[in-house]
Amino acid sequence: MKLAAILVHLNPVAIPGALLILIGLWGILARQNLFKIAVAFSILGTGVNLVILSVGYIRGRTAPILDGEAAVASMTDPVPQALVLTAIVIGLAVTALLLSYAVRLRSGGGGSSIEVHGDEKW
Amino acid sequence: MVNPLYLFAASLAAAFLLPLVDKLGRRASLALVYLVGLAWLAAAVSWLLALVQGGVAQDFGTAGFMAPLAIVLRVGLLEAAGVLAVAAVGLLSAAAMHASLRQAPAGGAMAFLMLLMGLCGVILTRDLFNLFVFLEISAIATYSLIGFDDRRPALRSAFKYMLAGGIASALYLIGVIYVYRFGDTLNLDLAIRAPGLAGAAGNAALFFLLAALLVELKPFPANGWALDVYQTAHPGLAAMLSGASATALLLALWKLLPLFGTAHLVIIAGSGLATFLAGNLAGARQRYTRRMLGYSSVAQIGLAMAVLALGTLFKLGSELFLLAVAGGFVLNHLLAKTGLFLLSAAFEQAGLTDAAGVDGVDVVDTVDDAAGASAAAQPARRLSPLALAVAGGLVLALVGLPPFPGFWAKWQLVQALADRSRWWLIGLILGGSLVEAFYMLRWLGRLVAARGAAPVPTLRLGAGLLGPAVAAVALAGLGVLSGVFGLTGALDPKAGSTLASLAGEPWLWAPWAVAAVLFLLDWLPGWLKGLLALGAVAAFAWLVQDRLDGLRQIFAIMLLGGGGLFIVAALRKPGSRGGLHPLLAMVTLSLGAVLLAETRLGFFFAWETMTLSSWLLVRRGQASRQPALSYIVFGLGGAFLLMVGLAAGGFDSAGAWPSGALASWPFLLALVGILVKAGALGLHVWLPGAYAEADDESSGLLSASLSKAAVFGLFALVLSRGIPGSLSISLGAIGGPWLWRALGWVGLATALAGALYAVWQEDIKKTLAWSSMGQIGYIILAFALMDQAGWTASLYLAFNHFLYKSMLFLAVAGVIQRVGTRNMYEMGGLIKKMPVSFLTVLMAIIALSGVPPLTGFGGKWLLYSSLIAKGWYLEAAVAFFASGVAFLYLYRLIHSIFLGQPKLNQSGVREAPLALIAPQLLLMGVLMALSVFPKLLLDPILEITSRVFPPTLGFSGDALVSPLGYWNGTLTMIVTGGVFALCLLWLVINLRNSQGVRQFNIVFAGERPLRPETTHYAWRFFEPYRQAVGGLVRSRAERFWVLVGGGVSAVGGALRRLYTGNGQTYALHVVMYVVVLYLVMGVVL
Amino acid sequence: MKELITSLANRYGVRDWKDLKAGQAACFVDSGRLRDCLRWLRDEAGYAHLSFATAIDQLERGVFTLTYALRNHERGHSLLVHSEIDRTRPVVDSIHRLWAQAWTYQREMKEWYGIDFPGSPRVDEEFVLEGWQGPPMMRRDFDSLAYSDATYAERPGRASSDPAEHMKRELYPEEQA
Amino acid sequence: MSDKHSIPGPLANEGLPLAERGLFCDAPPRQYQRANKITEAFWNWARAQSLWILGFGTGCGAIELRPLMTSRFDMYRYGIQPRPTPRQSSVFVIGGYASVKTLKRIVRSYEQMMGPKFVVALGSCTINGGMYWDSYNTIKRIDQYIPVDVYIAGCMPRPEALLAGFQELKRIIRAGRGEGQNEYARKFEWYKANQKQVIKDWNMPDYNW
Amino acid sequence: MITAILTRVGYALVSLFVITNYGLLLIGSMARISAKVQGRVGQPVWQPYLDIIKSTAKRNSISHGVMFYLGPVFRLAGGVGTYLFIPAVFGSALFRNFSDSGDLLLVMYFIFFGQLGMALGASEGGHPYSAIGVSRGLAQMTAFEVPFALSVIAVAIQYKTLDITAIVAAQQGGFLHWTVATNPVAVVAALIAFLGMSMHNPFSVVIAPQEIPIGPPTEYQSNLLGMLQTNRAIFNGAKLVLYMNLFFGGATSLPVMVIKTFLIYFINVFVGQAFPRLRVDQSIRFFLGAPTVIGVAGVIIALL
Repeated sequence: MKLAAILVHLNPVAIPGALLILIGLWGILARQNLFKIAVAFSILGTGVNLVILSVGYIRGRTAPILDGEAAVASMTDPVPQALVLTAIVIGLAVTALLLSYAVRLRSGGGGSSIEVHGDEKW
Repeated sequence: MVNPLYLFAASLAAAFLLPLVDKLGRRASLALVYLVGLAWLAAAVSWLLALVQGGVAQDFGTAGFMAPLAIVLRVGLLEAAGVLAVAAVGLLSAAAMHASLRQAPAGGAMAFLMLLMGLCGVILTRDLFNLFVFLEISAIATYSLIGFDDRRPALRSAFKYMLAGGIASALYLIGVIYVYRFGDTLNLDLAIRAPGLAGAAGNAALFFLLAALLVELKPFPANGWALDVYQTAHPGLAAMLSGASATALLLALWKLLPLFGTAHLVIIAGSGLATFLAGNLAGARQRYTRRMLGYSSVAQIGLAMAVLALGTLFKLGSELFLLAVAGGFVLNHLLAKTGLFLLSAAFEQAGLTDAAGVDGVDVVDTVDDAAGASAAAQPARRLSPLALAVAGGLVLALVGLPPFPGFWAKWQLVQALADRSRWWLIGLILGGSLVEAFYMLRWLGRLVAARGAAPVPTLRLGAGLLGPAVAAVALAGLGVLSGVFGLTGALDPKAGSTLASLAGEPWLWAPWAVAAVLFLLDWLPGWLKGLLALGAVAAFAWLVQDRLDGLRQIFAIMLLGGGGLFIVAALRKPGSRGGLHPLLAMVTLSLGAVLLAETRLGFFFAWETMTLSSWLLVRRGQASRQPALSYIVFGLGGAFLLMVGLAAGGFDSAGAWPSGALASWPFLLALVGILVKAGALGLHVWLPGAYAEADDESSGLLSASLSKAAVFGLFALVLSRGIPGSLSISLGAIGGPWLWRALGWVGLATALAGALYAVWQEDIKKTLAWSSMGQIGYIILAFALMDQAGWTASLYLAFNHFLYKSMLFLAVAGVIQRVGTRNMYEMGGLIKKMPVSFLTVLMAIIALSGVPPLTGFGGKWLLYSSLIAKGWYLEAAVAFFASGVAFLYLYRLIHSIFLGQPKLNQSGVREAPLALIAPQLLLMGVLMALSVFPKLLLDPILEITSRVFPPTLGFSGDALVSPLGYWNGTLTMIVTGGVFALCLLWLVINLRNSQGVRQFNIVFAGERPLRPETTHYAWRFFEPYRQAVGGLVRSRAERFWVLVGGGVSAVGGALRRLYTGNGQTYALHVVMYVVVLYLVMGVVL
Repeated sequence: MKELITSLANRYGVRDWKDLKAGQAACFVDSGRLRDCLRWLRDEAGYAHLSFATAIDQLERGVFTLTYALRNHERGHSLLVHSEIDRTRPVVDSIHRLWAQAWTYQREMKEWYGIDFPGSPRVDEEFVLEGWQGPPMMRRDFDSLAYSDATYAERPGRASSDPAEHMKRELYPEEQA
Repeated sequence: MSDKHSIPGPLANEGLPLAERGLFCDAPPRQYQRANKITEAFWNWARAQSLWILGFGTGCGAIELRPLMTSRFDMYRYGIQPRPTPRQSSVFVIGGYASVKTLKRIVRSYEQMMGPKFVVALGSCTINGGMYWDSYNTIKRIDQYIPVDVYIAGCMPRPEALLAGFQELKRIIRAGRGEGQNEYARKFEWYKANQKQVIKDWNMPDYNW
Repeated sequence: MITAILTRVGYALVSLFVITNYGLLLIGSMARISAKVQGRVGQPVWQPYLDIIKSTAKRNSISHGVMFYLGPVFRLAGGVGTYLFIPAVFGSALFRNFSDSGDLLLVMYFIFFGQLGMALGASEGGHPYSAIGVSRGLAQMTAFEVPFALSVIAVAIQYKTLDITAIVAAQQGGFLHWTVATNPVAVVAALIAFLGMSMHNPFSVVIAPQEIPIGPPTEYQSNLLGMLQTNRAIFNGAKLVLYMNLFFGGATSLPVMVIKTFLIYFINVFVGQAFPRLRVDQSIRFFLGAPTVIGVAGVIIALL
């Protein structure tokens, strides 16, 4: 009964977002393969984006497109969506760089495991 | 004002155009980069000018809208200064990276443009999400720049950086979206006023924002990636990161500060302080220059962060004050670190690896692998004087020595904290600073190649020196400005008056001015420089003479006169003797400045100047790397203690010691600070090495004059400014007698230990060094008596010590110069070759040992009379023992050097050069005059002391009368002279057919001596004595300090083990850091 | 003891074994095998201590007899190892590498008898004499009296008398008369 | 005293390597004037009453000196006492046979004493070689090498004989006949030649000041 | 003025003459007493005179250099000066000497004048034994000065002055006013220190005739030695007079002085005959041990 109420109040976009963030973090911290880490970053980024979207998401409202019919009052908040676009772009850039560096690191003879790339320390 | 949007547009346009322009050649595209950089610079300058001339901060909306509808950029004073800094550093870095940028693909230049623009954006924007965008732009640009020239280690570091940066940006995004959620705006100014952010949810949202920003600011321990980047990236880029990037981020933090509540501030302050301490501790163990600079960088940023938060938390002062202090730190760090990284870039271009090169640019691993390392590695190349000056300026600025901005900022900060009794904070900050000073000065000390040995080729740095030089000059200029106008003076002359400055004390700048001029003239021949230095000292003395009252006059003779003597002595060797004369003049004038200082800031400034210049002088010695290091570390440690004490009060009329506070611990700290310089037992470990390893004339200056500055410090500490006028040192307020009794015992222990150590030295200068320490001990003991007789004794002893220690060091300098060794057992029988030096030493040791009829006895008489009269009986007995021990080393000194068997290889030795003999003759004359007429010296001293205390000593005819006894120096001299003449006459009459014989004509148990070496009894001269009483002194102090050093080093070593080099570990650190911060915030809330 | 004698004989041709008294014996070895024999005695037979080494001038036979006194502390036994070398060619192997102190004895023998030990440290330096220029003075063909007469000034008037006769005269003058 | 200038100029010190010659004084010994008669008589009386023996036991006879210091013989009552350094001693007791090696030390120590100085030679060996008459290494009469004031015969002489000898020495001194120092200087070349004849490794200056 | 000066100089010379002869006779008689202890007859009492005349009458001498020359001069001047800075007989103008030059501290430090000069002169002799002797002497000196200083401090506490004349004046009025009666502990410390100061057995390692033939003066001879011998007499006298003044009530007339100093010196001889010699490190440890504790006790007693 109560559980159901809580479940109802949960934001259906934020929950998967949070889950994805956690999965992403786990991937970053626990996977040793450089490429898998890059993928984990993508997952993390996606999760964050979902969370952002969830803030603008309002139950029962329409997409924030001004096409003359829908009133502004019945729209979801457009700002987060705009932000997400930017975030996605940036995430893309980061992912691309990560991957390219991973490639260069591996092709340089170091292997794909992050553990072997730790000569600088202390 | 120029709309910054144009600049962003220009930057972007330039970046997009670059691939096209690149077709014209890389030179063109780089020109474009410089052009954009210059544009930013020009804009910043124009904004700054406009604002300083009374303009107000101006907001620029985008697309014709203002907030909340659009992103707003604000150009205020801080923003303008920030952009100026970023642009300037950017240009310098670009110049340093020029060669690399030319070779790498065009993307490098593009990335550089983006980095520049991103950082400026971070500074200018007032929109939280826009801030994220600019942060990411600069981050991505940095990632790609780290790897742009394909250094493999840099690639690794970049990857680690991306892991940490990625997590930080995720945090920021979450934070920003919830701030938007709860505050309904993304605009900073609106968010500050937004009520929705006040609650718990708002706090949490802000926390994410803050955490992300903090991670970008490289806090301990979530900063391993940053250190790797500093170490591996192109040094030019490292300069950009450490200087420009950190400045931009700090400004961003500053902007966001009003958003945060107490809990956030606590987090910032705590994190900053932890970073400062941990960074410095770990830095102390670094062997790679750039990693060391990285640690220092991290620590400095931490300090700036902490100051920002603390200022608000503890309400340390007005916003302007905070701005000044934090700004001072940031500016100092920005310029110094940029300069140093660029310098390391120049080293790299000159072909040095990071870890070794100029006399080992690498840093030794532990504090105490001293002698071996310095002796083993003769430098392959050495830095040109200019490069050295630049490096020195940068490091000194970083360490916070005068006259650089950091010095003033530190002073203001400590003052403010002391006013609010935040002593533990002062302790943390100064402790961390000391560690930083240790490793930075160690590094600097290594850059200075030992002189003397065969000439080594100079390292050509060429144009690479430009950037560091610009930074150094800027630092010096800003520092001097801050000094003259107060710290904020550089930013806003109108505000200058609110903060302490040296405006009223122009004389304190004399050492710097003279040193600067003389360094510029360092190409002149030595004798000319010597004369110039002498002239400078004389002029200084003449100009300031009427500012000196009685006490200061006496000290002026010792300090300035001593300086003059040793400058004359420096003429003893032909040749330019680069750097010696300016430094001698600087030390001498800084001693004068110590005397002249009227405010506490002035006193501390002069004190630090003295410490610094004498350190340079010590470092000029041949094997002085390790001794000089411990000299400066102890010197700075003492200075920091003094600073804390002065911050609490005392010294100047503005703040006499709070009543009853003489015994309270700030005063105690100041006292200990001065005792460090005096070399009191336990704090003396720097002393023998520094005195022994400096150039011979410098040692004399240190021992004879500089130690008197410490004595003066003692007097200055308890007397308020201007002895004749305000002699109202409220003696009632002097703390319990236990304090002075304890100080007396410290002095006594110093005297005894100094004498005992001196007995067992083989090195002539070490003997003298320990002897100095012992003599200062007596002076402290007499000072601690706190009555007229005691002070008279103290001043009399001080003056005498100046006399005979000068004589000894001058004579010994001549001996060492002629003989070429400092080991006494390698000398012998020099009396026939160097009769004048012998006479000097003879008179000096008679005076030093206190044997009548020479003037030294007066000191002993005064000391014992006053001790017994005061009722310090046990002290008197121990003092008697200690001065008996002095006979041992004095006899040994003169025997081993001048008497006994001459060595065969020293048959060609001549008398010391005139430059040494002349001052000796002068001093001998003074000594004789004072011996025959003790009144000459005692009258002025009595005049001073009887104004402070009720007089108990006085002259009756020629006899000095104390409550216990009397002493007639003149009659003593006459009787002694008469008796001596009588005995001599008897000898001459009765000695028949005297045959002068040679050194081997001795009775040798029926044999003949085989070699002078085996006949001269000098090695381990007092071995039985060591067997008997050696247990009294077993280097406990040394062991203690080695333990302390080892402990600090071990802590640093343990801390840096956190940085495993694994990117995932670093990422974990970041995550854990955020979690811990969150928990801490929960606790604070 | 038997085994020792046998193995010495077998290995180094040692002969003339004589038990002088309990705990002391003497034997003879050729000079060419002397050093090896001594080494074996030291390392294998337990005679680890060189008590002394000296020489005897056998003028009549034209040889120097070298004597090395070794001692086995474990068994409490001393052994005198004799060897002979030609007086006209007095050279023998040095044993200072077996016993470091042997150089002293060898220096002494060099000075007194003129026996050379090539390689022995400081063997040519003077030992007890200073500035001695005559022949090795312990050789029996060195005439001490002649040397003394030739070198040292004498007080005239010195006369010698037979001590027995002299004392008789002093104590019992009546018998003489 | 006659012919003051019999030995002119600095000594050659040829026994020393060149490098060492500067380490030793090269002045020759001189004959010293006596004071006027009364003063000299007074001084000689004092000299005779204060005989300081150089504590250098050159031979087996030195063992006979020891009982002199004991309470049985007590030489102190005659103003005689041992002194450890030649610089301060006035009497050199040659304690019996002198080997060449010892002779070198005797010469050196004798020359290092301040004048006037006296030599007491002990035992037959110092007189004519005694039982060492045929030794390859022992001199047979000491007065060939240094001047001797008093001989005490015997092998060995008893302490009583020594005391008698010292009394004799005192008489000689008081009579002004203890001029061994001047004698040595006068016949320096002769003494030196004798010394150098037996001391073959002469590695000291010709006169040890 | 001139006459006043001449009178004082004349008085000083007379005083000096007296102390010299007294010192010589003291040494001579003590040697004779020692001989009696050993069952000997011993040397004549006037033997020191003979020795000095003999040394002075030496026909030649050697010199190692200027400082070597000046060593004995320093030594003798030190002895004479020390004596002249002490008032020898209380209330006597003749034996007042130049005690108005300074107080007890001056005397204590002037003692070093001769020692230092002698050490330097001996050093120039170039003889290793000289330097060894000096090193031992100085090392021992630092140690025995401690109990001595403590007892002097006790005296200063008791009489609240360092002026020797005033100290003597305070002790007038019978045996019970002497320091030895009022503070015997301090006097014990001082007397032990005196043993070291006199370099008698068991503290004679400085001159150790067997090991380092008489130490510092090894190279000294002729009149140079004569001066050292003379100094020994004067210096001994000076120290004895000082002790007498500080601890034994001083002297109001010459005979009293003679008796008191004789008895003080006798303690020395007594101990010297009874004990063997200590090594230098042993004697240093000794002086810094029990005598120092006794000295501290003396100070405490004086404070009570």
